[in-house]
Amino acid sequence: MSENKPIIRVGLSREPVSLDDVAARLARETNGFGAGSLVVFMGFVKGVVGGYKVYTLSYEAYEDVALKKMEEIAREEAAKWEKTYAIWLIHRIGSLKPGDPTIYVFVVAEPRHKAFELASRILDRVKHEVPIYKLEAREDGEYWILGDHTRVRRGEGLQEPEKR
Amino acid sequence: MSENKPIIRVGLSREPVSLDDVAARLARETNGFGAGSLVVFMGFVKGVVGGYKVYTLSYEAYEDVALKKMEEIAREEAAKWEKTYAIWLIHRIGSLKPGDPTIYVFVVAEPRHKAFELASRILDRVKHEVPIYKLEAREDGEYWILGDHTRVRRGEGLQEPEKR
Amino acid sequence: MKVRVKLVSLLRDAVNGEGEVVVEINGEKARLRDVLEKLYSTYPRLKKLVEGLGERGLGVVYMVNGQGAELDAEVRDGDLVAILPPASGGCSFE
Amino acid sequence: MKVRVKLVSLLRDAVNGEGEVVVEINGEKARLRDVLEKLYSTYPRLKKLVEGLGERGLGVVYMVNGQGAELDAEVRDGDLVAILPPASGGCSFE
Repeated sequence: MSENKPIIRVGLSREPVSLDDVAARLARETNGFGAGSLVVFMGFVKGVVGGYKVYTLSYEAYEDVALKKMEEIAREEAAKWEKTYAIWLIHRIGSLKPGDPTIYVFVVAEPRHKAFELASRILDRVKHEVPIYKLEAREDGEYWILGDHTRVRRGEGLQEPEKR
Repeated sequence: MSENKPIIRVGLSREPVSLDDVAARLARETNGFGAGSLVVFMGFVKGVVGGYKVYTLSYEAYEDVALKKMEEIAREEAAKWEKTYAIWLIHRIGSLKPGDPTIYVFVVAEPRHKAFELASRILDRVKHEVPIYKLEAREDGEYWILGDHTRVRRGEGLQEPEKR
Repeated sequence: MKVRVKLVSLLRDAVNGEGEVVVEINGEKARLRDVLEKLYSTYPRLKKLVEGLGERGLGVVYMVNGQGAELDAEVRDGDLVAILPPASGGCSFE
Repeated sequence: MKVRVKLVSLLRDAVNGEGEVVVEINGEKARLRDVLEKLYSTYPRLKKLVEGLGERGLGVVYMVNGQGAELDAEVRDGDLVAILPPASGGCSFE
């Protein structure tokens, strides 16, 4: 058995990713080190937000910095726990419809509760620290989403949507 | 929008399951209720346990009771959190090789940290409460696995494996 | 009366690999403990295993027709008894 | 000297939808604040937006060539400046 060196991969993708391909590959590449737990988070576009129907959610990234930051998060989190075998992060960019996948976080780690903990923390960090931006087009207009909760109506200064 | 009634499905399967099919289906069926977070746990056979190479891991279930118990766990956990949109549990049975998937837990819930929490708790409950049994064939012999940590050498009373 | 007894995992090995054995008892009904006693008299190795598991905190669970049952539960002709060790990756299910 | 400034999200809307604008300044180097001042004089709506975001606790982050930078950072001909609002689903990145 050679020493465990975690698999770290990050990407921005205009296309959906095959969970089956990534899962099979990670299981194949990590089981020999004693790994047996894969946690996947897949975000997808909500069809309804705040009572309004959503048409599209468009993602853009400040790409170089986004990729660098995603890799940094993955490396830092992998380094915190020895039995981390793989971290694979993919963020979608482009215009997506309700139900379309938006982000994928794959973590192989032991024991299983650590894999959940890592995936959850990595996801939070990606959402907060990576320069990726959303424009939500919904039945009451188009909104830029900023920070955790702020929506700003497109083209009208800093006006927020009406609550429904 | 009709009222959210969580999707609950459980199964025992001799074949691997397509994560892509299940994920796409759950995203399609739940985004209209405002869901956007899917957590998947996929267990897979470890290639090495306790320093010994693993050849196969064979699962058998006391099937009727196993399915009933899995459904009970899914329903109980879904009932604990209103914004639970889907719980889908599949346990493999049969003889599996290192890297082969052994169990799948799919949870759609909001917010995302709740989806992680539910998936983790459901997984623990399935592992502890569902009558499913493992026989591990590895380079130092065949072992029945019982409870959380006990291995009993096949055909020799209650002899445990030697530590390596 | 005849009762089927389902055995899994290492308990099945102790009855020569049969997943299900039939226990015959005189009369129309019996207590679960009588069924087990009869079974154990045929398969003393099974009895030893069940006791050994109990000593290690891996006590078995008994079921009659898919429901958890105590030793004094009533068992009738045609019933299905199961003796289940703790799940692999767990401790109890009832 | 010429500096490229990258703008995303609602800040891009405030410069007529251009993802990248070029700012020209006399001399061979400048402070980041001088570049921004020049940029804001061309696009007063951008300035108002950046200030408005700051007032809401959504302060922007400045970058020079992909590294976080303070207002008195040195900027040279050909450098790439970015003005980044908080990520969607987050608050800061540095």
